[in-house]
Amino acid sequence: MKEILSGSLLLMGSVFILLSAVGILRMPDLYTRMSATTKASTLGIGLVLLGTILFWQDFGIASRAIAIIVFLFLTAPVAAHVIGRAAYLGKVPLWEKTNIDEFKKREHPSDSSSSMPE
Amino acid sequence: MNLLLLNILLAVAWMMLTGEVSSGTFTAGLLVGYLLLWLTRPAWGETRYFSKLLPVIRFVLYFLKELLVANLKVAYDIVTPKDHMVPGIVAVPLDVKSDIEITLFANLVTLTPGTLSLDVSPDRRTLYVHALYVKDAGQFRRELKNGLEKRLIEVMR
Amino acid sequence: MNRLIILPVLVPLTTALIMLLLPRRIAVHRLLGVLSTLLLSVVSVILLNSVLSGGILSLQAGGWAAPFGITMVVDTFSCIMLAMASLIGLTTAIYSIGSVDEKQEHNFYHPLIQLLLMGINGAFLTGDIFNLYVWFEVMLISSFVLLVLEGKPEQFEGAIKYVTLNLLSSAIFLAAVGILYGMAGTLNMADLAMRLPMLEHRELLSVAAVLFLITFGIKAAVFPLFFWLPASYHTPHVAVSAIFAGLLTKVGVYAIIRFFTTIFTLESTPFIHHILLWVSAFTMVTGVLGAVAQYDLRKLLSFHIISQIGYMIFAIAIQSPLAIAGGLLFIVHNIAAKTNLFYLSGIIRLLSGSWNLRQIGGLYATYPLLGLLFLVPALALAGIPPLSGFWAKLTVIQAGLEAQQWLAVSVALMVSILTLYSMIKIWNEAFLKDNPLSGDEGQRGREYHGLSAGKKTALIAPAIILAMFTIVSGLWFEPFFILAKGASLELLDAGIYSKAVTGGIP
Amino acid sequence: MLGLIATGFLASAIAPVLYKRYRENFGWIAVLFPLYMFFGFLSRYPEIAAGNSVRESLPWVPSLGINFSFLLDGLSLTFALIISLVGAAVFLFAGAYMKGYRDAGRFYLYIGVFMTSMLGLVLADNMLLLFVFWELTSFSSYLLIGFNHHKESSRKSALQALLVTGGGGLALLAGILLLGSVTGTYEISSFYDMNRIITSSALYPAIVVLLLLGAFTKSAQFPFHFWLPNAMEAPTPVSAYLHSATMVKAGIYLIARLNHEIGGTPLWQDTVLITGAVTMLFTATLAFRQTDLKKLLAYSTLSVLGTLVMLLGIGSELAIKAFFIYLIAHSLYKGTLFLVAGTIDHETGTRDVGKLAGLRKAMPVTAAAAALASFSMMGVIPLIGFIGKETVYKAILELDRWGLPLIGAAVLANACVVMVTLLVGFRPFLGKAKETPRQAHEAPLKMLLGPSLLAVLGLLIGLFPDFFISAMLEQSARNILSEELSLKIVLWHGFNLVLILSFVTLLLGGLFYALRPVVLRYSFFSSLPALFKPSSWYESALKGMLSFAKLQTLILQNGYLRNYTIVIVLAALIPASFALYRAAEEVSIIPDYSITFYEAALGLIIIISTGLLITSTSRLKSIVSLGVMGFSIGIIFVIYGAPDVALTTFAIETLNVILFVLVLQKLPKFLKLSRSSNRIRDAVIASGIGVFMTLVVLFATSFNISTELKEYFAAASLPEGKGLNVVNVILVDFRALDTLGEITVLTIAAIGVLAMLKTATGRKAQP
Amino acid sequence: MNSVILATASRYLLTLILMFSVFMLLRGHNEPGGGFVGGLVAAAAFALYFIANGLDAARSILRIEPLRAAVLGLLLSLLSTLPSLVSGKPFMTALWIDTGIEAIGKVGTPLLFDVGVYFLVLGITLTIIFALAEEECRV
Amino acid sequence: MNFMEWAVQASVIVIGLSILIIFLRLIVGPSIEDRIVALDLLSANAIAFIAVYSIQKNTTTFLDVGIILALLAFLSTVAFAFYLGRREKQ
Amino acid sequence: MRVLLPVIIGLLYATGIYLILRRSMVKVIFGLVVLGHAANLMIFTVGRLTKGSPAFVPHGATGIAEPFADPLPQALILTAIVIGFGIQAFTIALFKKTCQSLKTEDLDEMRNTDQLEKESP
Ligand code: NA
Ligand code: NA
Repeated sequence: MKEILSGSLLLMGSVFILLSAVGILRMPDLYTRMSATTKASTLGIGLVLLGTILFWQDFGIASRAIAIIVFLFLTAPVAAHVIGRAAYLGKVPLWEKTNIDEFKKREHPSDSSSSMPE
Repeated sequence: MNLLLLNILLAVAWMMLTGEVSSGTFTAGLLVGYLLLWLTRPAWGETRYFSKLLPVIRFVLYFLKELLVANLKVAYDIVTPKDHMVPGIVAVPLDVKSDIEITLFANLVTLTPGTLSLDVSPDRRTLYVHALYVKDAGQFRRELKNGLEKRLIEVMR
Repeated sequence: MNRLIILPVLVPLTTALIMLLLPRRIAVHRLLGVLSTLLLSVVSVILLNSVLSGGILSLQAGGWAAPFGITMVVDTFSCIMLAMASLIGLTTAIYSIGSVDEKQEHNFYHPLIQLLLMGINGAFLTGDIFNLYVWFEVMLISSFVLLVLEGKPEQFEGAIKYVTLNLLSSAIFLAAVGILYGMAGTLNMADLAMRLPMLEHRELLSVAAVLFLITFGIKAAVFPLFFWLPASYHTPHVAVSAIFAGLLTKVGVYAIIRFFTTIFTLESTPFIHHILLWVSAFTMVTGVLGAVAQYDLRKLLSFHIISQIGYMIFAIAIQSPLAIAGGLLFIVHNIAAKTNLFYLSGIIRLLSGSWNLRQIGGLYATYPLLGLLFLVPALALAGIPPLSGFWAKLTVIQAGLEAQQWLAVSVALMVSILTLYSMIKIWNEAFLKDNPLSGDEGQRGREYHGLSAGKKTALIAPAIILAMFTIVSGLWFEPFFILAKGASLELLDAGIYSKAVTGGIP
Repeated sequence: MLGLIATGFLASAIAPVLYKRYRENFGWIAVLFPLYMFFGFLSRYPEIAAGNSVRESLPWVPSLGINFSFLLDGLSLTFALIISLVGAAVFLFAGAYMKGYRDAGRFYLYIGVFMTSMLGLVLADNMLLLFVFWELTSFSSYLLIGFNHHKESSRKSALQALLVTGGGGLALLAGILLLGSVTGTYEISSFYDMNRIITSSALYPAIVVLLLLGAFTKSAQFPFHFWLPNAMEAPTPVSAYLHSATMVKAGIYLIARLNHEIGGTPLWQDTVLITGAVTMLFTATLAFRQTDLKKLLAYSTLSVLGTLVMLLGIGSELAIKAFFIYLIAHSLYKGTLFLVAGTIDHETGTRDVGKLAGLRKAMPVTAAAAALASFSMMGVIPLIGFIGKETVYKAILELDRWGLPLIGAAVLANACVVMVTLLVGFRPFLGKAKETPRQAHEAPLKMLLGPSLLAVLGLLIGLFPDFFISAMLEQSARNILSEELSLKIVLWHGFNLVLILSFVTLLLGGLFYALRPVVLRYSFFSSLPALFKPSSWYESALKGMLSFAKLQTLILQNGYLRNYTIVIVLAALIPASFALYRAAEEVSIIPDYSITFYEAALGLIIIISTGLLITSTSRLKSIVSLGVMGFSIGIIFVIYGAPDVALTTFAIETLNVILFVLVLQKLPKFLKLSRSSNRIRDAVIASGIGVFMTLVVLFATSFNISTELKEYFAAASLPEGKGLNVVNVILVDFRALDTLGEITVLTIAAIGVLAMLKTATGRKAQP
Repeated sequence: MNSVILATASRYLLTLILMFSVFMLLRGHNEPGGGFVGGLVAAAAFALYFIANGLDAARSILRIEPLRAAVLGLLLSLLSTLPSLVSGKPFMTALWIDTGIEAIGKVGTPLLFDVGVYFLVLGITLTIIFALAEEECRV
Repeated sequence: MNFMEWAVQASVIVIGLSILIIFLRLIVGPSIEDRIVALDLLSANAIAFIAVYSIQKNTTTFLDVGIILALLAFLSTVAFAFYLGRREKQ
Repeated sequence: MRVLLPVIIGLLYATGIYLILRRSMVKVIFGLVVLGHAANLMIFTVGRLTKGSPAFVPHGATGIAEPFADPLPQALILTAIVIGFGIQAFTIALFKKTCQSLKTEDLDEMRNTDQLEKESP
């Protein structure tokens, strides 16, 4: 039973990870990629680690795995935020189908965003 | 917060008493301490240390549910053609005030799939959020404020 | 007694640490620099004494038996090197007081010199090939920093080449250590010496040998690996140039001798010794020709370092007891003479305001004693008897003749006349010819006169000490020869080192 | 004798100090020094003349066979007496002559060292000790020739002399070492009965050639003669001392000294004979072109040196006798004439024979000394020069082989010498006085005493040869030939062929003197092509060496870092590949191609990121690629059970990113700088390294390794090192010394960064 | 970097990471980790704080000149070898004391050595980062 | 092969595949931010891989590497963002 | 992997060498970094590989049972990595200062210190 649960968690996590990978490949622009993938992989890794905890059933392991999860959940959004912000300020282009941009009004009242690939 | 400190001290004391220094005895100590503090709560005057427990648990559960649901939604999008996405950047006015509240809110927004906190305005009144489905900016704002922000404020204050 | 072995490493490290804890007390730095090197000198003499009376000493760091921990070993050879390093350290510490400006001293000049000495001493002491790598790096990084301490553009330019090529050498070193460990499963030199003859894969061993040779060859600045040296040695502060010139390349030579007598032997890697012979000839010639072509005083001297290294390599290539003894004598002589010439070049610079021989002149007329002081190391380098260089040359050439290496001996002799030529070039230009600049211009840059008496003494005293060494070791050569011969026999006896390290287990 | 030598050096060392004190009168003090030596040696005369010799020996470097061994026998006593006697004359003369010279104190230092070394040279009984003194004479003479060092010509000539004699010296050293290896000793007196051993050794030709090279350069034999006339840049006392009486005779002394031990073979005798003869004639003819008093004397000296060498080459009893007499005669008259030339120069301000005449009235004593010496030099009876020349002719005529051409050459050469004598010894004094830069006066006593003494001595010996030199001759000849001789020296041999030849010589000399202006005008010497002038050989050799040096340095030290890198990489790759190629036979690799999916993925990522890194045109992209590479390598460490290494790798990769990010802003953008041909070349070299390293790793891992250390660490880690993490236990305990060094490196690096960034920079002050 | 989110997060992360670094240091003898990695992690914490809040804030948090910390660390490592010298054992021979407390276990000079390494690595990494950052900001 | 082994095997492959896909994004970019995001994601995936690998190899020591990796990946992302932010200012 | 790892090592060496042969200083630094990786990986590989079994003494045991990874090469690499890091940090700062000081990062323009002086003073 333990094995089944643990194995399933591993598989589920892997699938989420794969999904985020596919997402980062398929999404049309940087922002959608970030929106779509950061969390997916966070969740995926969380599940895999839960599976690991279940497999070992050792307090030391569990605490370390939980530490990773907590840490990931703490840092992943911050990382996404700093990159997203830098990208936006660095004029990484939005997908052409982007509906609305209320940020631009503050940052660039007049000009339109132009691409600036590094 | 003083009670939290006391709680930790109690946990350490528990650890000493049991003579076993490990994370297990420490956690046990924490629980025992919490229980003891709760039992002796009149001694501590007016505190919300005990009334917070439930809302925190509720909030975490709510968030995990959101996380899973949104993840599935995005996952669905990833594996199907992308044309039905309507991304946009929305300015969300903030009711949260302190640094920690703003940070928590922004991070939770980001953690929720489909949305990404891009920046906080210098006056700290607006959060710019990129989202995958913004058919209507007003509705998006309302959903965010009534859902996540309201619950967060509930927990924090 | 063997507990003293660690002191040559610990003393400079501790000194440097104290200096670093008192970053603004420059006077303390200066004092400590001299005291530390004095102490080192005493220690090395004590060690030499006990090695001469009691044989090779070893210290198992951490108390772990030989192949498992790191062994520090002193034999006569390493004692000699330690003593020379201490001597140069001491004179440089004194010389620095007179020449290095306070800005550099605040930029950790004195601790860096101590740390450089620590690396050098560590390299001389260790009996472990990976530990040798570590000490090499300590030495290297200190030298990197010292090289650019003044922040002049030419120092950066020189440093780029120095750093890149030396890092390349470190990469090769690591690869060689890896191969050797991968083959023998040990890092201890004595253990390696015992295990390698039992290995089946002799040829693969020579791959490692070649790589070690290249690594140490780069450090020793032999042909065709020397480029970093003339590109950089003339750029740092002259006190730094001096200690580099005296010691750094010799550490490379030390390592070559150590490796190719103790670990790899002539019989095990015959073609390496052929390579060495050719390398030595080309090193001698290209170095001295490079020197001849220069007009920058320090560049000229830098190229000379290379040429002189050629003689040492020649000695190693022949590898008879006499040759190795000659090589050791050459190292000892060269360390003192070469460092001294750099010291003197610094004084010349302070007197004339230039490094360029075309713009210097007339020094002999005004400073005859400086002239005579210059002649001592210069003539020693040219091998004029009865100075130290003559004996070194004599011994090496005699060994060459005994080995019937006619061609290489002819090259060595020819190079020695070119050496004389280039030394006379300096003498002619800087001392004999009239000062090309007259009047106010002639007084340009005469910083020397602005110095306090104490600083002047600090500048001259090291030159006198080293000149005395050159003269005394020439006139009273017998003990030096006996010492070198003893060291050489010790090096060439395969068993004696291993026995001392592993405690007699064959 | 060691004490004498040491005293000499000490006395020289204090000379400059004393000079400062006494200045004007120092000459009188200085002369005591050679005189003390002279009388010291003279006191040994009876002992030596009686056929004894004195040997002293003190160990110096016994392990190398070098000792302070000195031998006083006839030969060395003769030389020692000449050296100290002429030295006395010169020292006294210099006292007046050097007045007004800057730094005359140093002059006494140099010449004192020189004299002492010269004495050491002739007294040494150890070949290497002799060499030590030999080099010291070379170097002190360098200082003396270049004494007027503010003149470029002076510096040049001094250097030339030093290089030529120094080069010869090195040959000599090699010769000595070879000789030592054959005989097993360097003590000259131990060679005494080793002639058979030496001459039959395989190394004998080399020994002869090397030793003679040393001797010939020192004694200015053809084709090394050119340095001597150039050395006339020296102050005249130096020329008188070094270039006529003493140093140039060191080579001749060496040949004479070793004649018995090494000689007797055609190789030795013929080489010496021919070189001497060629020098004698060739250099004599060169005198035609000279107008400078000292140069004229120099060429005649060369000719005499040639004659002396030739006599040693002939090697008969008579030749040795001639050698000996001629040696003494020459020292006396040439010393005189040089000093006379110096006096004239000093008093009139010129040395050009064309500008000098009629000085006899102003300088009567000088004229008389000059005349006496000149007669001796021309070989006029009853001076010693006459006996010398007679004996020389006699010795040549005695020869079976080559007698005729040699006598012709000798007569011609001597005629030239006669011409020189007329030019130097007579012409300036005779005729009507000419205007000279300075008004001529008789020289002071200090300047007159020396030359007069030497000139008179020439006369006295000529009149009473038996009394003065016979005993010495006997002993010297014994030292040279190792035979008992009893050759009486007499002034008058009666009318015979030799006397006729003497007359012919004089007549020819007069004729040359008369024809000189004409010969000069049509002289082919003046247009001698450079190809035939040994001095131009020297010049072009020097120039060639310099331009080669420059070219070589430009090519090797070309300043391109990547060229240096390529050379070093190839220097490593080529021999190492050779070794690897030979190693290929002894290893058998069984490739294990099994691979898991994630390993393949990891490999792919690393491979692609190297590609990205190489092709990247953006710095940030490169850093990202580098990061990927580092993280992937970290994962490899995880896979193969090295978590600590992995941790460290990740940590350092991250810090690297931070560092790069911090400096990147200041670095310019990437430019495509290399040409594509360079890129291809570099790619080929890099691939070579790559393939090499791959093979090395494959080879090195193809056999079993000793696991002794591994097992020891695993077993000892907990009980002895008190830790479960073996790697950590190694780092902080088993090999803590490595870690100590490692953290020192870190400290230094931090100091370095701090120090470097604290210093202000800028290109403004670059010269 | 001018971001409330990062600045706030960095404050919490600083303590968290520092705690973790001490953890790495202390159990390095038995589990992966050790003074070196611990020091690097601690340095990373301060580097993060510097990026989020600026150089001055980071310096004031650190309180000690980083190079001094490094030197003191090196000194500590060196001092840990002192007992071996004093007790007459070969240089760097480890000495251990059993504390009797299970979680701490035995304490010995190698641990002290590792603690020195920790401070040294922390110090030098920050020295380098701060020096570079200072230069960066000056221009 | 039991279910657990199978699940671990499958997870390794799936995670490996994800890593390759993300790496593809890193290669194509196009913006540097894309690459940084990809790098961040790669290290996160590496954590998952390490967790699974430690199950596969039955060792617990690797999990510590995961913690460090999480921490450091975050730090380098922030550093990159720091650089990008400064780039904008100039 | 027995074959792949040597190939990767070779590739890293090749990349490192290729990069330090560039004219751009920044690329040279990258080359040095890659060479460092190559050397570390090489020592690791040549010290023989063992998959998935780090050298940790299990709790309760006194030694480690085979197979386990050789800890010595790991310790060596750790030392080498740390040293490499220190030197690299210094080198990065040095290259930056050089760039600032000489106003170029083209190594071909850094040839002054090697040049012979001009003939005229
Ligand atoms: Na040996
Ligand atoms: Na560790």
